[in-house]
Amino acid sequence: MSETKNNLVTTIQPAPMTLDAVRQELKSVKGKRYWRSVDELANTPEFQAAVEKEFPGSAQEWVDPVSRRGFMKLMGASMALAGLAGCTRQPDEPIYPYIKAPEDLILGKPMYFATAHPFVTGAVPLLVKTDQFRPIKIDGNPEHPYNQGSSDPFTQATLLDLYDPDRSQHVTFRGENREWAEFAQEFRQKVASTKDGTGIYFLSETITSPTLARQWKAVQAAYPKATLVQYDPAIAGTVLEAGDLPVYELAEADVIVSLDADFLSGAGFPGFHKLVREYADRRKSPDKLNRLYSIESTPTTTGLKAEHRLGLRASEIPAFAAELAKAVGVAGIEPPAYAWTDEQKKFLAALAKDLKAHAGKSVVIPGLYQDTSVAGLALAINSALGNVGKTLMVSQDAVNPLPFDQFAELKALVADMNAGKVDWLVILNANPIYNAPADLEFAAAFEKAKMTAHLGSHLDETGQNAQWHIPAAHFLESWSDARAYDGTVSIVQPLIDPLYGGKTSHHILQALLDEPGLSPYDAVRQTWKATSYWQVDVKGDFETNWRKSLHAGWVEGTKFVTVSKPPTDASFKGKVPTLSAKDSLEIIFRPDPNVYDGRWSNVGWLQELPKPVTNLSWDNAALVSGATLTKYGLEEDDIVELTVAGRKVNAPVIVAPGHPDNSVTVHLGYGRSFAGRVGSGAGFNAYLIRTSDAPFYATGTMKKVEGKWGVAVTKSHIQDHRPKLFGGQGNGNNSLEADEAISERGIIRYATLAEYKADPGFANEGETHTTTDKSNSLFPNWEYKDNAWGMSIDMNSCTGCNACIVSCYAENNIAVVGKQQVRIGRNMQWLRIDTYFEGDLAAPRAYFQPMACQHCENAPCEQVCPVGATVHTPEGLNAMVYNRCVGTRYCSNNCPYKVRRFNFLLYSDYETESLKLLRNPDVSVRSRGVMEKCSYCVQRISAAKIEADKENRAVRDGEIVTACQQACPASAITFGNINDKQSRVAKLQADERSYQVLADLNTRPRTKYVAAVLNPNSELEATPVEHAPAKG
Amino acid sequence: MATGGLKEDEATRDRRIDAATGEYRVIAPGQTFRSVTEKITRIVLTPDTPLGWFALFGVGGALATMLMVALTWLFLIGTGIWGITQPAAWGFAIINFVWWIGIGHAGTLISAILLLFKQSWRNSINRFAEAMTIFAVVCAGLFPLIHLGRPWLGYWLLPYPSTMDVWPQFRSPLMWDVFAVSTYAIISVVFWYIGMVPDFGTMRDRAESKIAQYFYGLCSLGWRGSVRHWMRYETASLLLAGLATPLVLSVHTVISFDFAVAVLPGWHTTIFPPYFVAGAIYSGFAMVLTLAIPLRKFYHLEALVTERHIDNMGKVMLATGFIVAYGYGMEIFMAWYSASHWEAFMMWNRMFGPMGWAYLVLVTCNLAIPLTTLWSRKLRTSIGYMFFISIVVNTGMWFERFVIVVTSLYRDFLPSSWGTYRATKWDYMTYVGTLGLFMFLFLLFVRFLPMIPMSEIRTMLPGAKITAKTRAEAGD
Amino acid sequence: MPPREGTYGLLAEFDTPGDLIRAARQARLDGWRRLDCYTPYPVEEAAEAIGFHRNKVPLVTLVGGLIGLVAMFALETWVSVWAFPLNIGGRPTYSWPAFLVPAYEWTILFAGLSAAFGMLALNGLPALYHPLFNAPNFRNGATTDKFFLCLEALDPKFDLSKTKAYLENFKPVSVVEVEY
Amino acid sequence: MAQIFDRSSNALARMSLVLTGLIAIALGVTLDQLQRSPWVTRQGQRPDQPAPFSHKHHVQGLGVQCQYCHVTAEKSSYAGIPPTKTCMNCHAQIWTNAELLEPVRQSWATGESLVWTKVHDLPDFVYFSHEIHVNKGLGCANCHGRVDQMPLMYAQNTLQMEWCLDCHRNPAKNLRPTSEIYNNAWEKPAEDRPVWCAVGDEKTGLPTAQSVNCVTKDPAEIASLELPAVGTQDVALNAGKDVLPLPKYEKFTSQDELGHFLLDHYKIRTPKDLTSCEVCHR
Repeated sequence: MSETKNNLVTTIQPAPMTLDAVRQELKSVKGKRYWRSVDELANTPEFQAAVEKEFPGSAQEWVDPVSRRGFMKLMGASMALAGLAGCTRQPDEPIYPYIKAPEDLILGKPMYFATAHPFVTGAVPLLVKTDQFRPIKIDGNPEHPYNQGSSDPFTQATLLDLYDPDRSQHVTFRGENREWAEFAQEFRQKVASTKDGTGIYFLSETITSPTLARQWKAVQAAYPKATLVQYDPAIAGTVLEAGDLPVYELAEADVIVSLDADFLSGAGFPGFHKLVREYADRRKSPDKLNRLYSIESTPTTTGLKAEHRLGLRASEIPAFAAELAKAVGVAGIEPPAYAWTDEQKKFLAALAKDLKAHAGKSVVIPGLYQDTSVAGLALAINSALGNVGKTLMVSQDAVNPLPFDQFAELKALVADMNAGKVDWLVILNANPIYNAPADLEFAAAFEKAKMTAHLGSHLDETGQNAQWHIPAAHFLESWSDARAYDGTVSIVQPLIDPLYGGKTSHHILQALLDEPGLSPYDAVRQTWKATSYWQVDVKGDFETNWRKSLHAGWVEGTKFVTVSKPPTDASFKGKVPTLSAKDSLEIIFRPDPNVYDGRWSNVGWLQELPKPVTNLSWDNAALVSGATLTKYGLEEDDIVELTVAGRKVNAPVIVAPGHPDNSVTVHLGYGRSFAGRVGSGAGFNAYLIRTSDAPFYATGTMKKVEGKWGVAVTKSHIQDHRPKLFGGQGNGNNSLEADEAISERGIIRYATLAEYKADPGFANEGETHTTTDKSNSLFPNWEYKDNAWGMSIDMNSCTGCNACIVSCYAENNIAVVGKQQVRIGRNMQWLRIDTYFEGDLAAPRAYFQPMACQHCENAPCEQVCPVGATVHTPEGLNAMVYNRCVGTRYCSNNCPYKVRRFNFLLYSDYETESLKLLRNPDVSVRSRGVMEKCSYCVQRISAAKIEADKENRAVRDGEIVTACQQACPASAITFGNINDKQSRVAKLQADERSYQVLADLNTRPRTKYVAAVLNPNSELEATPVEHAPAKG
Repeated sequence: MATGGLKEDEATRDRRIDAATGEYRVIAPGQTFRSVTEKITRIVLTPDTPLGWFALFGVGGALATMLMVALTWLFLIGTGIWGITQPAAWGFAIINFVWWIGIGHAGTLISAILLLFKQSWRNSINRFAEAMTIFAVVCAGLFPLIHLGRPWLGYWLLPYPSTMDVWPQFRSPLMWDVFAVSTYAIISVVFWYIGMVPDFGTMRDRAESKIAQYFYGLCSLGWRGSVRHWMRYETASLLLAGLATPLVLSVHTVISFDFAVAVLPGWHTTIFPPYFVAGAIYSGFAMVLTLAIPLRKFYHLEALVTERHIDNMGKVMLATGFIVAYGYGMEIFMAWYSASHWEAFMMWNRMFGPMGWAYLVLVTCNLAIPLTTLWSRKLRTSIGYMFFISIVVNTGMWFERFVIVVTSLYRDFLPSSWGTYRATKWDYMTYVGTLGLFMFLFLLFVRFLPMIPMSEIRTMLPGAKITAKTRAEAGD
Repeated sequence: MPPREGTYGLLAEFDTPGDLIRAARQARLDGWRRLDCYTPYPVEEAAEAIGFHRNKVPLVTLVGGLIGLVAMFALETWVSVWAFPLNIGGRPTYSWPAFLVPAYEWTILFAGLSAAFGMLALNGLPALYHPLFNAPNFRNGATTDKFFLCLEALDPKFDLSKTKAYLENFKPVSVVEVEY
Repeated sequence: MAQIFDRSSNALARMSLVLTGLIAIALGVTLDQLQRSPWVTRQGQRPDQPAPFSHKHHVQGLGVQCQYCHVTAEKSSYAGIPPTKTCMNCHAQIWTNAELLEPVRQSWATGESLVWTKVHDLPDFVYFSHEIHVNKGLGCANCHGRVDQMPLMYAQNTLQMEWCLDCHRNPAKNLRPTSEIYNNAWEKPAEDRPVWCAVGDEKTGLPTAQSVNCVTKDPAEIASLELPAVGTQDVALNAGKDVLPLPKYEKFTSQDELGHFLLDHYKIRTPKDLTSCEVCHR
């Protein structure tokens, strides 16, 4: 049963090797062992290098997570064929009992621990599920005031990051294995010898840990001349680096205006979890709808959810904000003169009017990646409208305990390196050689540092060049502390021993202090023992509080103090930047919605996850509007050369519906060369053209170069060229899918508030809004007496943030298949977010529809399975029995919702040791040739039923929570027993807005969708004016 | 040789046309029991095999080997080596399966249905038509097994008392396939073999070499031509024919259920059974021609397989071709008449969607070319043209299955899950491989078994006529 | 059992079916019962001539067919209703329309097999060895282009010399004695 | 033109036809038996174990309770294999230098697990839960057999799906009072071996064990013994009834009656629920 720790570690021989060497390696070993060794070798960078050398280009084959396991498939198949020999006789299985069983461990029962995911935009409090002390599922801490149990794609995926087999595993000095002690020793002596710390530099990721900040202050006290630089490419230059952010209270806001603020699509925006929750709460019932305006420079789910969306080029937004400020009567604003189009003027006027009408009940949210003036303007507008203290609070403290001007500091550091002043450069979990602004030429300067050390989870671009490398511990392996967006402090406690003996920044800084050996655990306790410290007031006995904090997951009374009174004068001090020429090409830099700044490049779940809006996976791309595509004579998937200030990079180009013209969005975090087997070589490196003076948008040029890139886009948006006769628009402006889904097939059903008031039953009326009629069947309806599981999904709340999908990955052991497989449509996600772009693709509104198995009562898939591998349970689940499946794929063909996923090849990785620790023990790992699909998390249902049966009671409503439901920050998903009329799901399904997709097929889905109700501003309701036609 | 049939001089033409009917004679005049027997047995019993046979046999063998390679890789790596994906989870495998099964049908039709209708002209072609059926079924039968994700568990489709206590699920059309196809295979083989028993007797008695005598002796089961045996034999053949007829109709009907029973627009139609059966016979006769024309030339069997046969098969194709055309027409009509958006969109997508070209090919090959030209007797009896047509129709019918399987799948109900389908080299290798396997088996057949039923030919010879005198005596 | 010794019968060879039929009919009229004709293809008239009219093959076939039908339908029903009843997409456990198809196929399968093997059994095949094959001219003709009448020694009227003479009346190509 | 085949060939030919048929049948039967044979199921086999642990000695001989080693049987899907510590609890005192126990002391010293070989090994796609079975009245012996009589551990049953289903289709034939779960020697009630059960507290939310209490001695006698022996037996009984009202005990003399009684009161799900695929496969 229990794996012993030491046999997890697959060691990497550092010596360079040739294929001959490999052959030698393999000559000795035979049989299963042979394949295993091949796989181990194939993972080693040396081997990949060797392959690259001897067969250039074919290395990708080895790196590709799927084809790399070609050998494994051979093995798997041949063993399977052995099964042909008639009997399926199992080999002997060993049992490894404990020597001493841990006190509180009940094998087979999960345990939950509270901790937090320290993230630059604010920590995410967590409750982590462990099996035999292996973290196997991460979810938000349900009791925590900030996120109330919700999470996000990043947080969910940090689990796979922990078990990433490519994490660095040894302290090395110039490639030789060393011990941590040696480093600590040498480092401490060196620093001590400098007396005042001259020439000692630290380059760290943004410090969020109060303890770390305290330790740094101590170091500074000891060595005044030592320098700390913080750099986070996604934070540097934003208002966040200073850390003082307003706290928005969307619960109170009837009108929300986003000035390029993408606060609905991911944890990249500070306070995401809170903001989405409060936004979504107001969307749940039509009588308290809020209204969202979005002015944005690149299409995001926030904009596409908005009632009214205005696409502007990034440089226009400050000016527009200024116009808005002026229009709502902020004093002392002189907006730069600009030729706004009629549409834009109309929008501005209506918006201003609406804002004034909702003074005190509205809020304007500035974008993180906009010119700082926008933040100023937004604050000015908010205070002018008297929103401060009502819909937003101004906090005195910062999430970031050590505010910095990161670019300036980084520049200074580079200058010092070039000047040869740097004796020791210690890099703490940062990767500047990869992601420092191109204009700083960091790599070159790095060479000039006399001694360099790198603390990092991977031997990444920086680690490759640093002399010392220390493997960093994952936050699930280490003690620390962090503050959530609202300031609440969470103690980060380890859930597993460091897999590879990783260290943390705490260790490094502590090594310079009086008690160098002091463990982070003690360091953190010291911080919070000192009750005076950080104005935190911990009453009573420390130990009790400490244990309480660990158990609850946060420290009482550490919430930020927020001031509700408006700033004395609301006028705007800053200066609005001048706009770039209308026809110039703007290039917008944004952290990637999936891999952020590149730190999660090697997390397969995130790489394969289709990005919101574009549904692009495994790559980043140059996103443009259809018109721009036409203007530059391009086609999708063409390769373009982007140039900014003489720096060039090649990128694939794809259309993002609703993207402003003459503007390109590129996402950071791709084009890694040393990310690992998954991330290396995916996408292109946008940092190569990103400079410190224009970090978020710059003007540049774009030109076509030869060849196609081969992007993997999981959903098409074909332009609808059908003539009227066939129900099309004729002009190719719309998306064929959306025209079909919305107007013809009733898959998406919605109404405006007015329409809803006029006709509350709209969702189930009309020709295309078909409903199920239980009486229209030839054979008797099946009775479901006891439990009848069902799901309800609120289309008005879902913001398409993808958290549910990643959560599903973790809960259900879903395999990652690799880019080539995704390209031909074989991705395995059980749950997908269908995105339909309504109206003109140049200015669409989008509908996000989470689509998983509908658990139809008249399931078409079941009837056609020749072996009964998919059947209905007495509780109405559409059960998929993997071990009975022979793989005819007929069920998939006959599934109208196309939610079934087939293991065309051996996708599951049975070999990599660290991934074995990741698996959820309650879900079978599916092998080759087997169909799979959403099971409504049947393993959770069974667990709950067993608990209930033991106590002779019925399963309580809310006792079963599906993985997607648990992760959803908008709580758009509800699961439960629809036979229990009191259950939340039953009530929702009874709602007249609830409808079934494709009801006319009489499949009787158990999943129902609550139709969206929009709250548009009557003055803007007319559809947007025609845009330059997109290319067909 | 496009007009080879026409170039011959009138004299010989006239002799082959029966003055009475104005039709081509079924058998060229001047044949006796012995001459026929000699002609047919010689092909098999000759010690020296023609080089051409070896050449073709080599080709067939090579392709069959390629098939083995493709299958080995398939079993090792998985169905993922094919182009199938989501949403088009069925591809070449199923297309080929339906195509091959369809081809088989002509054989049974000729041997069974035409026998019931006392179409004596069938006698000279039914033996190799049946052989074709069997080998086609062999190729077809391959696909349902190999297209499984876990082929080594294929036996789970058979009802047997397993330790899991679970049984097949009989509501699934795939289960129906299992029984339909296996029955079809078995009955065809039995029918074929029974038909050969008397001829094996002849072979036994004509063979010189001891091995040949033993071999054919065993196969003949000691047939000695007793009239009592003949009478039971006749009854059995008629019964088998009577059974094979509903069987052949049911088999392709069941195959069509694979689609018709599903919910997909483009599959879910009641027209499928008749139009699949017709299509099957259509392509089947095409295949018979593809085989008969080279055969009669190669083995100089013009006397036994005459223009009359070619002509009649042309007529059958014309008829079935029109049933198929009706099927297409009805699909389009229904797309409009049903007022179902699903149907309408499917039809639009089928014709004008990204894969419209496939629909074009099938209309051209199945309707445009054959149905316009097969009216002309001149063309029907032109050997070259009929060979060309046979190829065209086989192609067309393959594309019909492609259109049905793929274009219905790749864009169905939820637009969000639309995808596409592109076959891989492994798909093509497998398909071409089965062609090779078919060729391989068929060549073995013509070399070692009597490819024309002698006993049945004999009944059509003048020598078999009972004199009026005898009848008169029979009277009293 | 020890192999039979002596004469199996007398075999008259004819060139045309007509002659054979005439001879056969006459022989039957003259009271011969143990006689048989051998032809290279089915000659109904000859069968009638020796008074062979009906045979049991159809009956066998019918029985076989019925067995197949019942067996399969029963199996399906038992499996889906009693052995392991499951809710398959909300369909009734007893989905008889679906069950008809395999039952139908098995009807044909069993009927066909019984027809074929029934026929062989009734014909007493396989009989690789048969006395007739001893006749020098039999195998050369019987399966090619000659027509034979055989009067068997088991017939009470049989007498080697008399019968030989009797057969000569029909002007056969030849009359030979067939040993066991 | 002589005979090709010898006289005997007819007999041979027919014989061989018959034989083919027989062989086909025989083959089928063999395969059917093979898949159920111990060679496949490992039923009754005693794999080599690091130490020749005898359940017989410990359970029957020393009266060690099942739960002493298999701690989590009631709380978890996994019954639990005892850690080396459990062995050492006693064997630190007794048999301290027995040859047989060397591996155990080794493990204790080195901290390396004792590597046992699984005897009851279900496929990885089967999710079996000890807790629900143990809590719902299925004894250890129902599946594991008379472990108390096994010197070396072996699988009493095939553990094949048909075996599981056999009980899931009719649990009544195997149910026993929860008080008897760990009693390996428990035997089904019979005329000479009756069982008395009384319905306990049945309001929901309480563990199954409390819903029924069963005894193997006649409760009436128990009660009567507690009374002073005055008058005749029945008087005593009547008196007893007045003095302390007994809970209403029902008498069971057959497993079938008892089984169905427990089925109702333990609220065991219907065979339809219990034979549904998702119960064991996820």
